[in-house]
Amino acid sequence: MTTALIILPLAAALVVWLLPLPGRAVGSLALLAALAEVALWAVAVGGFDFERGLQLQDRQSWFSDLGVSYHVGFYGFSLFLAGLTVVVCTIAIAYAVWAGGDRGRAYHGLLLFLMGAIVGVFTAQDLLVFYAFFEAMLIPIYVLIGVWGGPRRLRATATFVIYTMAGSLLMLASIVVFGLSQDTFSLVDSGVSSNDWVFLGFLVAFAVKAPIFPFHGWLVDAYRESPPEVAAILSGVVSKAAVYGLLRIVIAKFPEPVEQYQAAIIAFATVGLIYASVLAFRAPDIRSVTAYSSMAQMGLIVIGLFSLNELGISGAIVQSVAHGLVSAILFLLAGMVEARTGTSAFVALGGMARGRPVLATLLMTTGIIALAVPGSVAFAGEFLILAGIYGVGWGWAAVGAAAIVLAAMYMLRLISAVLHTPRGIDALEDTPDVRRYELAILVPLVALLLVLSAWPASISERAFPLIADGQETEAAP
Amino acid sequence: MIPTPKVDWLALAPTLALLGASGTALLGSVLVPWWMRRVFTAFVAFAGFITAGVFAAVVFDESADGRSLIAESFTRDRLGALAALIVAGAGALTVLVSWGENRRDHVGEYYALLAAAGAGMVFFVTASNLMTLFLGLEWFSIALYVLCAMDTHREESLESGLKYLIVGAFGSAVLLFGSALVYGATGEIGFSEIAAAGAGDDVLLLAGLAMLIAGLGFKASAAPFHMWTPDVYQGAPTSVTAFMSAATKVAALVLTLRLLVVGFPDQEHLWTVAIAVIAIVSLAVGNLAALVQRDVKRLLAYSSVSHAGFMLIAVAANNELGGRALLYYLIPYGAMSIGSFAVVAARERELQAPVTLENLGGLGWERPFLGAAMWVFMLGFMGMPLTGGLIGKFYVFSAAYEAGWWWLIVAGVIATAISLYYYLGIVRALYVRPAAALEPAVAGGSPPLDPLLHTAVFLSVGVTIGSFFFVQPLIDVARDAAASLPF
Amino acid sequence: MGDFLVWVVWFLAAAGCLGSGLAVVTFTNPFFSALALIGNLGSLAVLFLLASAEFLAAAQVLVYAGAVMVMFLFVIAYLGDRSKGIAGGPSWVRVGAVVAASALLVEIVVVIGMAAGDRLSDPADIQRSFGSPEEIGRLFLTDHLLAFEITSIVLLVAAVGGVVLGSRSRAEDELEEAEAARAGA
Amino acid sequence: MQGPDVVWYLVVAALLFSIGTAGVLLRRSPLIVLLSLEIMLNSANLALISFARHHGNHDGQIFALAVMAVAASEVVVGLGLIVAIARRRLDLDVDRLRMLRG
Amino acid sequence: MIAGAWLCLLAPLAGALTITLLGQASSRRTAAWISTVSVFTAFGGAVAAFIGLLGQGHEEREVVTSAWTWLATPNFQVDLSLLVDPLSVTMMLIVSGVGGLIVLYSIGYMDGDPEERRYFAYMSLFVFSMLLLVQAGNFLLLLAGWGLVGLASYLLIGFWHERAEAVAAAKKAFVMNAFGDATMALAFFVLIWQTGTLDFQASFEGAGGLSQTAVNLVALGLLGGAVAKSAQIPLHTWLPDAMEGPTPVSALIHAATMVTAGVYLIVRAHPIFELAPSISDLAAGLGAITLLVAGLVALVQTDIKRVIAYSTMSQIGYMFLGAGLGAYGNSMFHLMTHAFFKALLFLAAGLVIHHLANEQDIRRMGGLRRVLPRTYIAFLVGSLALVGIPPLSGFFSKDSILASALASGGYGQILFVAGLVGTLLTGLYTFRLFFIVFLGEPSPLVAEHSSGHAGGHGHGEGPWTMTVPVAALTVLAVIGGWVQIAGVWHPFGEWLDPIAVGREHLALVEPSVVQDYVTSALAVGLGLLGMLIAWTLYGARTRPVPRNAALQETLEHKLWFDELYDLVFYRPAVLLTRGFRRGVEQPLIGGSISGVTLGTRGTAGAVGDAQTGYLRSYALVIALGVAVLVVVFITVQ
Repeated sequence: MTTALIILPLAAALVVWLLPLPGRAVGSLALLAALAEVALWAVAVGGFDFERGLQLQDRQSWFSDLGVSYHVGFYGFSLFLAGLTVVVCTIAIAYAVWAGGDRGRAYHGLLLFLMGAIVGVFTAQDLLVFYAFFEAMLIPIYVLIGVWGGPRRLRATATFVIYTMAGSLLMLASIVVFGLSQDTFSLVDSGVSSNDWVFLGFLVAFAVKAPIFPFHGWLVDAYRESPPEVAAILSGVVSKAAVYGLLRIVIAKFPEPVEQYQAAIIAFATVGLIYASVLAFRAPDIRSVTAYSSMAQMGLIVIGLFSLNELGISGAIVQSVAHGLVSAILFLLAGMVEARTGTSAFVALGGMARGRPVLATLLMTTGIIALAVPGSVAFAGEFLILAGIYGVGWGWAAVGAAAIVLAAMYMLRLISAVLHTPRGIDALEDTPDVRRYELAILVPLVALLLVLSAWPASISERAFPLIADGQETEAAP
Repeated sequence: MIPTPKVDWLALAPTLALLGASGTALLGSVLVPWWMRRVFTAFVAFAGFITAGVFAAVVFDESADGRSLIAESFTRDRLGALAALIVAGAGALTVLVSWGENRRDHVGEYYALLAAAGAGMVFFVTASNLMTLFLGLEWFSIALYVLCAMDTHREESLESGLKYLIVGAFGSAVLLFGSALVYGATGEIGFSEIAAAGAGDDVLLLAGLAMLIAGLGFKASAAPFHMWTPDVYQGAPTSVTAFMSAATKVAALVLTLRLLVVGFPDQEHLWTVAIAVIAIVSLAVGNLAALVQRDVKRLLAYSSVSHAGFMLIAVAANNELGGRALLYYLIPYGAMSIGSFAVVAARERELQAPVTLENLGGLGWERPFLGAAMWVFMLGFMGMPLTGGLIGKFYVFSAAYEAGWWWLIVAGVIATAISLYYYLGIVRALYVRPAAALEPAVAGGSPPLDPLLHTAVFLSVGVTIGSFFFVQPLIDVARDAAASLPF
Repeated sequence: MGDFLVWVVWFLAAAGCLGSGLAVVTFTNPFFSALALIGNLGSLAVLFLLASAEFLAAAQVLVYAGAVMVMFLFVIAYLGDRSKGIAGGPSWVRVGAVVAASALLVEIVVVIGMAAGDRLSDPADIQRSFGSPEEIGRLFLTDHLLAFEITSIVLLVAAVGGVVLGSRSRAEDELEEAEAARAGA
Repeated sequence: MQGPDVVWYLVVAALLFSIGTAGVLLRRSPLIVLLSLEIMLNSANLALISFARHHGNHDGQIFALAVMAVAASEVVVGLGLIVAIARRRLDLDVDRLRMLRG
Repeated sequence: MIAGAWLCLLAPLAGALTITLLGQASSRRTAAWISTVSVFTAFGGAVAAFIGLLGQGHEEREVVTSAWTWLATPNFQVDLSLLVDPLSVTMMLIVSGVGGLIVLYSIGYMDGDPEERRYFAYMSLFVFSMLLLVQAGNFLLLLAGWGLVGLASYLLIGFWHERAEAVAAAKKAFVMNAFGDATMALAFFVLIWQTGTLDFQASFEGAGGLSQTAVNLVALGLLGGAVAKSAQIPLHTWLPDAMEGPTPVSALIHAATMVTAGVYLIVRAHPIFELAPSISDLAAGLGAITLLVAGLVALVQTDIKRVIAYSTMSQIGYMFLGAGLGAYGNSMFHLMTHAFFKALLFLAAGLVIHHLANEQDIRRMGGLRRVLPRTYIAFLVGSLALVGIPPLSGFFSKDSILASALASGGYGQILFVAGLVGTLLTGLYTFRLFFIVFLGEPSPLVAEHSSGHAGGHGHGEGPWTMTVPVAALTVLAVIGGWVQIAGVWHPFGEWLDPIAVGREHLALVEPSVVQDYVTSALAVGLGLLGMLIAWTLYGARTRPVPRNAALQETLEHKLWFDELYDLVFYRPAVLLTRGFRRGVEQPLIGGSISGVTLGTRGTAGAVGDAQTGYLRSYALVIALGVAVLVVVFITVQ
């Protein structure tokens, strides 16, 4: 089952690459495959017992002398992350069909490949498998940005890939050391370690991926130069690989170092949260704001994870899904705005609400969920996170709560700058509203956000039990 | 009547097959009419490599217990057989790549020398005394000197040949003097006899060992003995470069491992550190210099220096896992090397000009297959998943960890991070740069499709990717091979 | 007495050997260098002889001084006078060359010196037949059969290489024709 | 017949080796570089032979004989190359051969 | 009863969603009616709940109904549950009733606006959110409603989004409220970790066992939210600016319902506030300060809506005062009557503004009495009720709060004095406004709008959709106070009894009848005095308005709060941003990348240069390498 979830998009990618289909058919085929993946995921959810730990496992020895095996399976929380992946990637493919760039076969194939790789990351139960998928994500991203990206894409891709690879190579070193010292690379079979260096290797990799201050140097350029749908996947889904890694590896396998470094990690995440929020407040365009807000949100999620109690961790999972959807929508909307006006810079935009009610409604809805208006799923996530971190120290919670105010400030600024205030030079009178197909792309995501807002418990109460027996984190009160 | 020693013909079969092929090709270059000379000699060489490979496989299968033969002239064991197999594979692919070169002069001699070089390497990896080591080394080296300089109408080719020859001969001389010192210290030339002589920390032996390491490091293009590599790789005919980059490295590294492990177990504390340092220097120099290259062959040459560094980490580990790592690493590495040079060769023939990052532009879109293949090779060099490069690095790091060399892991990590830049630079050139600025191929359009070269590339891709998925069988083989050495 | 004579001969040979070696390196004209090398090889043959390597001494004279050097001289004559001084290239190469050469010398001498009192002090007893053609020949057909065969292969490969490199190729012809045409135009 | 012991031979070999090294490193004419390489190989031969005498086994002598053949082979290829270069009317100067660098 | 509660909650949401989803498919009028009907349906639901609750005994008037689990982790759970009790039903009635009237009024008021649909969708959304707030069965859901009303408020303040001021005001309102949300959230965290639940009853019970510090923290956090939402000092500056929104919005959100949510919160969470007397006193004190300051500032405002807005702040100050002192029933009473007369005032002002084509500056008004006679009466009733002249509603409710203050010991008596001074100010600023706008000769502007357009196109006093709600509210403003007459009958207090006074163990403020009468006399007297002064200065104009430049400026700048916040928060934030960007992001984060790149490239260049192309140098490097290796080997051994 799990293997099928991974293989389906990869196989579809191969088919798309190899079959010489015309452009339209390629898009439809890719979309069809993606939808099938969503359906498959739904089937997986149907067969999942949220009361138990690892399920839907597939295990096959890969090479035995070092104890490496192909081992995939789902925990409750990873099922949600995978769901986020398939949904966002499907929507991204739909967007790509709409945007209709050149070299569709390559493009759609890469998107499908990326989808499969990300699902792989969220299911990996063996360190080397995890690493393989973790790195495999980079391959399509590099080309997607490098070939179809914006004018400064070369620098953006180089920075992005080298940054993240540097992090993940350290992780490879850590994996080697951890796996050899444990005599197995299986995440299920291995015990815990208290080696600080190994721990830090993993931590840095995920800190880059998330990113956490100060490892975010790649962030803005990558998000700004990507095609919108790639930016959506990148910020919405790929960054969640860090969540999975932190939860499944760092927290589960390094209880001692985690405890030791907990304050420091939370401090960095908090600094990042405030830092990114403040920068987002003055960022010059939609994408930069969304980029920095992503960073802020990831900081928050990391705070939640390292609260090390069930409140914070559940919150982090909820927030991961919420942020994934929100930032995906925001980037796609940015793309649509760019497609209409040629820019996402605030100085050239404004007044888009007048006469464009659909665009306005969508952006407004997403924006206010992004700023975690109470009652929204993002709020539910943030609330749990901050409630969790409160248990660690009230000061962290207070700073986090302050970040909520900052989030309100930068998101409202974004909304107003695009929709409100006098019309910008590039927002022409006859710039069209969101059309039917675009609506079909965005509405599922927005609807999902609203549904989750009505029922965030659907995720939060199913994110546990987290890790296999004996490795659960401490319980809340 | 002198009692001639009993010869184990099976052990020599791979070498003899290639020698036979070489001889046949040589005869063919004289006797066969010119119009079918190319077909004949190429086929003979190809068949020779394949036969050698088959024999090597048989030897591998039948040599669970290694033993040295003819007064420790050479060894029949799985290590040598596996290395021979890899060399034979590389050679066969090289023949496929060479076909489309449309060499008009000395085509028969070309294939004969190629087979001869292959034979030399296949023998070299089994060598087990200093004399056969030196002879085997010279055997394939001399053939390679000639191959490098064979395009006598190109100055680069001549320059590369002369540089290779002189620097190579210098390196051999050093190696030879080192051999003499080791012989002087122990009175023996067989590897295991040297170890058995128990010379301990005799300075003669140590000085000799240092010179031997330098000489072999030269062949493996390890820094600081690597400086010929970029020049020679760049100037030599591309198919020869492909062969050198894959096969020579296999031969040199495997023999380095054999020599050090079998011959100098007592000096382990010295040579492991030395090899480790050389590995690090290679990683640093290779990767850094590659960053600023524009010529793709030269870039790949530096990359091969850095990979020599990686594989030397496995040697430095001096444990069974290291042997496994080295032997595993060589398989995808050989495929990636040959494959990437094959792609360069294809582009070169298309453009009739040296391939630079600039005129690689747009290859990925114009020739989707070659572009995708090159992409795979670059991913492999980077150690990205879906290629054996990842597993190779993984094993190398594992070996280093088991040896306690955590700083070698760190060095490897940093080096890989740097290497990303130029490997991705190639990918970027393939796909990102517009082909607009491109000079079109010579009048008459692109040359006809070269099915053999494409086959070679396809096989290389297959090995590169396959070695990722089917690690277990390969690692079993590598383990069996490494088990031949007395770790 | 016999010993003294051996010492004298040895010293003469060694001096000749080193002197001619220096001459090879310092002469500007390759022709004279080659001649000096013949002297060098000859005096080496004497040293070989003194070290109980009769067959090798003979081979040295025959193969080297005879065959190889003739080829050398032939080529030099073919190429004409192409004297090149020692100088040239970046100065650090020259400085480095001297440093490296003397460093190696010092090191090897030191190594020998350190070993001298130890392993190298006690030469083995040898029979009279040591180094005789019979002994060498027997070894070449038994223990070192493979080396012998390989030697021949190496020579064969080199011969082929020499032929390939030494002969003109069609590509070269075309290149020259093109150059000539360009010069003519 | 007692002559100088092995150490003396070795010192000569060492001197020859460094002379050869210096020649390779200093001379620009490929011909003289080749000659210098011959000196280096011969110095190794001298060492081998003297060690063979010292240890009383023939391996060194056989080795030296093989080296002679190899040296001859190198010369053949080297001379062939030099001829090829000369045929192209290129300057016979190793310092001029630096199209490939960087 | 339960069905009524759910109907009440969901009808407006359904209305909002319907309007949104129909989009262009519905006409603008249809949208307006959908919204109106949905809110009145909600009112119907509220009435049903009310009747249902009446049918129960006092002790059983607390019904919790859950739909599903909203947020949960294995050991913590929050349900989507509604609490139906007298307090929430009271609020439901007020919200949906007054809301319905105001939405109905909007039909006329917003007629012709191109984005009417959006307006009505927002209005329905607001009513839904407000109902969620008051019906919520636990703190988290209350916070959800709390945030959503803030959102709706943001959307409606910024409804005319082409106006930069409106957008800025909307953002300001939202951000200040977000601050309040944050402090409330912090209070909830304490509750979660100390009591393990956010359900009202359970957490109140759990709060009993907490340390004083913890309880104080919780109360303080809640108070932060209340202060922000109810525009009490120091988080009050958003409310006057919020008058940028359409007038019905001001009536509904910024007078009748949302801004009083703070009072509701204190009353709802009164067990916690009772456990934290110092925080309760703080609330009362803030209320007193606010009522004075707002009254003073209102004296100099020239925007008709801003005057009323300050008066709202001031009146909510009374409610805070009462709630802080423990007079919960009286505060709720005032909350209700205030909803009536303040909505009335706003809507009447809306009629004026509507008539004058969106002119809001009272200096350009005057003599509207003759032009808008019915509006005049409505406004007069509202003003009198505001000042607290018997027998209008404000009289009963405000005096009950003041009487409670008088009965609350020394601290209460100080606040009592403040409240009395406030009464004087109320009379003064209310009738200043009234006299300027309605009495005297018609100003040029008024004359222009009255002559040219009389009976023209729906100006005048407006269509029936506008006048009917005003009339209804006029009646309510008159009779709304009669449900509770000190010393005579107390049906309102008894209705709220189980919530407000039913806990024996808590000491509650219960003024004596004498105190009630003394208070009434004083308050009415002072109110009349204020009106008299206003008459002197603005009505009869027998005396010039006294001027004090410094005071005037201070008041006009609203005591410099905006400037202070600008200086303390906004500017440092901007500086911080710039500092981060120029001091960290560019030099360190970006710089480290370029630095590493340049450094690597430089080294790489050097390595490349070492590859000179000189063959001899290659051999040299080998020779040196060998030399080094040999030395190392023989020295290290």
